[in-house]
Amino acid sequence: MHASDNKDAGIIGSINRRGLIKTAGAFGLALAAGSFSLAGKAKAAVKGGNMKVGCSFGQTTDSVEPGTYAHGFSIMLSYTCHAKLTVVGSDNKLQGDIAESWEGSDQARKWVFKLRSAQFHDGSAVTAKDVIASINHHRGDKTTSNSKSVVANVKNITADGDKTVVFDLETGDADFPYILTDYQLAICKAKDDGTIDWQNDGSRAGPYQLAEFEPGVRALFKKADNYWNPDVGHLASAEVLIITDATARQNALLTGDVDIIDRPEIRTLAMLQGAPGVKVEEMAGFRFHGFTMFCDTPPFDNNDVRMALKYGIDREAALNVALAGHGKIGNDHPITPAYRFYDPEIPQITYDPDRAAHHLKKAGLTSLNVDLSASSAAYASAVDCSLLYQSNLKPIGINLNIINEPADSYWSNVWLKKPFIATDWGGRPTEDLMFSVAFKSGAAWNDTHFNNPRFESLLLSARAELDEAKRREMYGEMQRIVHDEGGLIAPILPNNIWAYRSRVKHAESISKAWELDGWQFISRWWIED
Amino acid sequence: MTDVAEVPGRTGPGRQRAIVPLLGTVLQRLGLGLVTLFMVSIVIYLSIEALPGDFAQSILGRSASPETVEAYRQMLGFDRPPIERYLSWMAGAVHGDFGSSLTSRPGAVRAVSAIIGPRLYNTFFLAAMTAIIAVPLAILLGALTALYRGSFFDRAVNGLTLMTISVPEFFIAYILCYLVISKDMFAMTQLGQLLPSWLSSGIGSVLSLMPKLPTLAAINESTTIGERIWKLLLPSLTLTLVIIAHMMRMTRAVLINVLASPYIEMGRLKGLSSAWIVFKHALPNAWAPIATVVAFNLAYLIVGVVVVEVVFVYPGIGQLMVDAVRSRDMPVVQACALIFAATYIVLNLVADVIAIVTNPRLMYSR
Amino acid sequence: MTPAVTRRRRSWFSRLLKEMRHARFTAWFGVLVILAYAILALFAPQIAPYNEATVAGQPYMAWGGHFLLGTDQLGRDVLSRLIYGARNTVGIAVITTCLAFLLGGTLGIVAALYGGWLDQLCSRIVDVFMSIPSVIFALLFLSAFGSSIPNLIVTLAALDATRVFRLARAAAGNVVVMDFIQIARVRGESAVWLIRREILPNIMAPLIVEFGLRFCFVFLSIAALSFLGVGIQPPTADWGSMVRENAALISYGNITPLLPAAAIALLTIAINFVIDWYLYRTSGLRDER
Amino acid sequence: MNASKSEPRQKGAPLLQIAGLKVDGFSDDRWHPIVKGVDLRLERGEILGLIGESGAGKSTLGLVAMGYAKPGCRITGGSVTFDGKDMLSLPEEELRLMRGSRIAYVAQSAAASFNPSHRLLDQTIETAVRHGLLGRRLAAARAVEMFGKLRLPRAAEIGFRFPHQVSGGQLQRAMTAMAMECRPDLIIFDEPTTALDVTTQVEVLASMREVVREFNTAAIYISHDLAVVAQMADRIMVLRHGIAVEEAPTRKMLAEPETEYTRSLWSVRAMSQAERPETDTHLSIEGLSSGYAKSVKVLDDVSLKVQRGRTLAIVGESGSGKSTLAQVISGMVPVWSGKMVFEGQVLPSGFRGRSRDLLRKIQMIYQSPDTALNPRHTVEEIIGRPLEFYLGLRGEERDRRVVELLDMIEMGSQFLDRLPGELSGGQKQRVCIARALAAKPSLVICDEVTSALDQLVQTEILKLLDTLQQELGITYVFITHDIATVRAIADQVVVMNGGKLVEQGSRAQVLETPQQDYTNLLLSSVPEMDPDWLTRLLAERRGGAIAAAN
Repeated sequence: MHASDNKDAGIIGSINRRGLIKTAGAFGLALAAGSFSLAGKAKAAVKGGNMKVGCSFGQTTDSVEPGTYAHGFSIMLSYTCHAKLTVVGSDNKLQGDIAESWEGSDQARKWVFKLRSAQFHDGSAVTAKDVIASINHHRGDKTTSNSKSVVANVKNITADGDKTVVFDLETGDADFPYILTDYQLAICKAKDDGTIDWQNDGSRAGPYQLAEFEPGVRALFKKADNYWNPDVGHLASAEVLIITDATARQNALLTGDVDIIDRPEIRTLAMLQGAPGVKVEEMAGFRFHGFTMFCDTPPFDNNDVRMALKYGIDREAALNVALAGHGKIGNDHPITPAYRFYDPEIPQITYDPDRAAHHLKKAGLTSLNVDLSASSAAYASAVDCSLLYQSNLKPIGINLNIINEPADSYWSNVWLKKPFIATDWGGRPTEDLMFSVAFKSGAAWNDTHFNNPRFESLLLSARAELDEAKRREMYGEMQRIVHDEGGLIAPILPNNIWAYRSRVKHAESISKAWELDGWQFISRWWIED
Repeated sequence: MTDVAEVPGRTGPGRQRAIVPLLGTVLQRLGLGLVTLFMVSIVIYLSIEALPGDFAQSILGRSASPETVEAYRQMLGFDRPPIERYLSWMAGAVHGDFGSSLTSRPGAVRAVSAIIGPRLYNTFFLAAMTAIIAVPLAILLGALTALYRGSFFDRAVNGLTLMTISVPEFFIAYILCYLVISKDMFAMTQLGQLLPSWLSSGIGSVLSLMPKLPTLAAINESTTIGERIWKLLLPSLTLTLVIIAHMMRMTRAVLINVLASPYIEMGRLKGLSSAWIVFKHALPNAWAPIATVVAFNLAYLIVGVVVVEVVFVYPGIGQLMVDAVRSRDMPVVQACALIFAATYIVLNLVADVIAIVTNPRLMYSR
Repeated sequence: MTPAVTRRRRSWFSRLLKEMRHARFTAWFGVLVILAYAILALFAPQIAPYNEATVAGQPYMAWGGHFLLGTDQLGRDVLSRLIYGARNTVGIAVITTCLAFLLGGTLGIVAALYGGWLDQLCSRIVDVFMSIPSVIFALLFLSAFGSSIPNLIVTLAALDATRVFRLARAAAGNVVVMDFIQIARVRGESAVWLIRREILPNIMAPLIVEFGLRFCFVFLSIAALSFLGVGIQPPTADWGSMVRENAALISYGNITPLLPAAAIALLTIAINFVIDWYLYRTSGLRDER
Repeated sequence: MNASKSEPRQKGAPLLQIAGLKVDGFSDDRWHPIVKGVDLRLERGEILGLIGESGAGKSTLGLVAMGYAKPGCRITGGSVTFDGKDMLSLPEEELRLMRGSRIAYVAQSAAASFNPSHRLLDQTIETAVRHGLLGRRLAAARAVEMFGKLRLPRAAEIGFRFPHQVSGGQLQRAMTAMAMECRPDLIIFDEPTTALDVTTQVEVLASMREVVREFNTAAIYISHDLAVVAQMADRIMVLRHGIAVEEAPTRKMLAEPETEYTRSLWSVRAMSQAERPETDTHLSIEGLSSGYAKSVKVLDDVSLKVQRGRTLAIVGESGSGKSTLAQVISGMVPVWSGKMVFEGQVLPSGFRGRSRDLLRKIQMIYQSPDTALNPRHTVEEIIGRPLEFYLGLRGEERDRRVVELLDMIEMGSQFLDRLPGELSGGQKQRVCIARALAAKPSLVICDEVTSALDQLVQTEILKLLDTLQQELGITYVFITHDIATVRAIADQVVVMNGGKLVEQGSRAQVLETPQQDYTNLLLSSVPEMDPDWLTRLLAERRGGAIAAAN
């Protein structure tokens, strides 16, 4: 309902993997006291019960066809009632779902997945044919799926018997098994003609059945009896209400009408934390807020101008203005600390008017006038941040002229079309995807018009590299290149925040992708009265 | 004044003849209504076309590739020219078929009527519940304030209603929710501490007597009618506060006007009591303007409550339309717009009919 | 010079003063409040301690000290934003309402005066616009053209104009049948004269009542549109958006959001008091016993 | 005629006694005295006529007799005793129960005083039923009986009609029936026949008088028309500015009025002006038909001639088409067929086809000065506008002319800044006249210009018009329903009925030797200053009817 709700907040979300990020750092700063001490021992999940969820996402246009899954609600829907080939566990490690095991070969160009004996909700077995049909739904010229780009690298899929699927890729991709955790790549039961009846709950294979669904209003999940993994799915049922209004959501939590909500109002978070029986948790994510410049358009074609602008923003202040401190400072490259190959060694860019002025001078300028397009459609506080930026830049001699663009057409008419805009990225499942989608020369969404030969060659070699240390090094260099020369200013990295009543419990470690245990809280969390 | 049935010759002249002008008016207005509906559909169609982006773009979001969007467009039939699409929609609409939502998939058609049906019922339910509370209350308060105009009661009611109409409706809703949330700890909140302690403890003790009303009006097909009414208490209370001022003030103004008529003074000179004069002599002559303002507010209850729906998470038609506008789901937008327009037209027509029926001058020719 | 020239018309101001001498308390109260708002609006930059957009302190600072009414979610001074809010909100409301009355009022009177196809055409168009829910219409328009302040004003004015049209047409309809209109017509007067000099002064009372209400409803419309995300964009301070921005606080009994709401309510009540007084004076309507 | 009339009343306490009554009215932010100490005494069965101009306080006095002060009025002194009860100190509830039951009221405008939403019968029996005096069925029967006595047509059914479905005269009778329903001791008649046409007035007066006398009900009959009061009242009291100037039995009052003021009340009837010599034709109308909305024909084949500098009076009752004729001449209503020739040239139908100069030459003065003056314009603006518009006068020249015109209508320059609401009825009508004269017209149409005014004011206005005509040589077309006015001002007379021209001729011809039955009826219905006029007229008519039947 808010203009600020950018549809893509969820879409471009990302899946985290293996517990490479130190648990201490990853876990929220603001966990309510006590939640941890219990969480440590809370191995024995209580079975049964009904959880009521207030979800900020959801529209009447939502459908149950995975190709259209876009926002938080549909991600939750996907992980709750669809099975995938692979899944990221609450320990942040990749594990098999429908796939029992997998193996890459041929410089990561060929991947073989062995399926376990899982069942669809209607009781029939999951076979290679179903997997192929499910993935093929997102491929080809005619596909209307949003995941087309995710599986564009797949050249061919073949079945080797009922229980083995072989993927041939165009180019080697060491991350391919992680890609298959994507919420759109749901495995559903294929009909004889290779099409899939998305509406029929019998054709889904996830831990829960979708018992009732009114798009944009509510969904009722009931435990599926035949899900292969008995350790997943503690609740007997979960009722999800779409509550788009933040205040209403928070009121519902306060009155106990719901047990858990996502995205509480940041501005009143402290008060929510103080409310009896309510816990608030937050965790660093993959998303970043910032500004993008076209690197090939004057005056931004001069790297010194870009650097002057990078040193010209007070990041702490921006974090306070935009997120009331609920986030981290960014370092002008897209790889946030939550990524596997994040390089913590890159020097942090800070607000340094002298240095900015120095760069400006180096560019042969004493003052500069630039237009910045912003809208609350980019992110809620984009205009506030821009105003802060404007006041930060003034002493440097840069005059920022803020153009408040119409929210509704921001992503269609401003993004990718104007040279200097406020932007918001949700990140991508892997470093490779993030860089390929937004920084590869010629990529459709290269919104900084970035083109660096060294970067291009690193991108290709890192993708096919199976040795982790080497990959880390390559991705580190790429982060450095974007940091030093790119057109991205990413001053703030927002946290994912949620709140719940204390009867809700979860394991000590939870997934770092998006909020609420990677939106898999329904199948992983439980209720203890 | 009412019952003279036992007196012979009750069927005075003009009864039959009266039906003719009434019917004529109704038919004429219905005809104009159809023209209005047609024009509304064109306006809505053009507006949606004028909006940036289309359904494919909006549903696939920012990250969709251009080819995917194009493929989606083709699936929706957006390659056909707009006029053709409008005409084919119109052809269906004329036959009562409002088509299917653009969210339909092959094999999973979501008929517009099936989407709207239950939500329309919800909307009408809330509107009816509010109207049942608000309309009689507003007319009663209007009559009483007109009767005791200038009194403390009059001033208090006027001031309070003025305040309710000068506060945004979502804010009224929030305040009501706040009262529910803080009912057991009002005195501890900042607001409670700001007031003098006797007042806040007084309010607190009143609040604690109040039942714990649900702040969510989430309902589904399995909700029983009693539960539904219980859950809708806060929303309808909010809406009552929103609409009552307008109706009450209008009733009061009209009645004051009517009370200045010679036949009201005649009533006093005939030795009739004040209450009798107001309810028996003044009100019957005030029905026409009151009906108009009531119709206006009832229409508002059906077409204008999207904000209240959002706050109380009530699946009404207003939210559906806003969502449909956002996602450019044309068939749903069109159907909602036509329902809204038809509601408006019908309610106004009813108000006009009431104006005719309650006015013997129009009902009975000389 | 004849006496007629030396003894010119009483100026409206001296009339007002004369009126106010006999006015009751509520009218005085209303006039004072409106004057205070007008002064705040006109001299906001001089009066407000901070700029509306300046982040001057920490978020949610308590009342007192440097920030009389504390700070908001960004650390902006609430008092300053309330004062600037007077300027923005009242300014927008004045322009919107005037525009609506200019358009709707003129068309309404013309429709009543001439009737016929012109009346039919205008009435049908107004019907169409009135039968589309105004929130939806505003949402459509502002989505298409962006919710800049000029667009907001045009949209709200157009929507209000339909209501004003109806009222003006109905009120003028009662006046155009009067003998003095006939007399002016038969005298051969132009349409402009008829509208401006003959009809308008006689329908001022209902128009002014409506003006007061519409004026206040502009705030509410902006608040509702803010709720749907197409209201006045930050950092411009306006009361409607301020209520919306801080509304979540009310759930904790924090009274910050009550301040802009109270500002709106106070102005609404003040305006209505003055209008009641005006009606009482002009119609001689004895509303009191 | 009635024997009881001259008989001395039975001794004892009077039915109603008012002593030293003082009433204040609120206007212009102040309380003004309206009634300044009036004494009044009424015996059972007696009828008192209360006469005076508007603002004399007669209606207020009538209402105070019911213990009722109009909104905006307060009783400041004196006493009102009805049947031994002090009406000013009785609790409101007791007063309420007396009103309608023991003291009833008949209002001037029955059309406005009947609730349009309820049937006549329901309203007639309302008080009796609400006060619990009669059962509904009995009350209805009694009402029907009273309807019959008041000679309402189809008495059994008329009660089921709504007020708008019956004529003004019938409504006035129904209101009398309503007042009689509880058989009250006293009825207050407040100008009950003023709004009626003369021919209707005769009928209503006759039936009212009959019932009141039959039930021996006391009454206060309020009117500004002495001739009408004379038919009803045993005794007459003349009120002026809230003071009783004269009180006497009816015959004595008519025969030898004591005060000049009383005499002046019928001065308009005495006015008569010498006929002016014939001149050439100024305006001629030939075979004129016209009407409204293309289907309602109001004027049917009317032909007449108006002579320059003379006055043509067009006489008729409401609905005769006389006002439509005025509107056709002034161009507000289009001609269907026939033609008008004005100053030798064909007058275009509809004002839009006329030149500004032509519009200037024909001016019209309206019946109701209240609606003819824009309430938001000052006198200066009203009179000045034609000067600017037609004559192009500006600045000083215009201002001077406005003052001249004000002088002409005998009003001073202190009125320049006044709004119409601040003027009296007569002053408003003078301003209307000044506005018409400002255009320097050659023909002025006067549409019932005096009918909304008091007798004295009427006389003044007519005199003013007459003076102006002599000074400026203007032609008048004078539309009226009042024969006295015709007598006062006309040179030629045209009688209209039902859209047709009934009779036409010089004043003497038409008024003294009427040729047509209708003219005769009209003339005979004008009340005369003779207490026996009504009795005589009724007898004559009954005789005539019998003769006709034979």
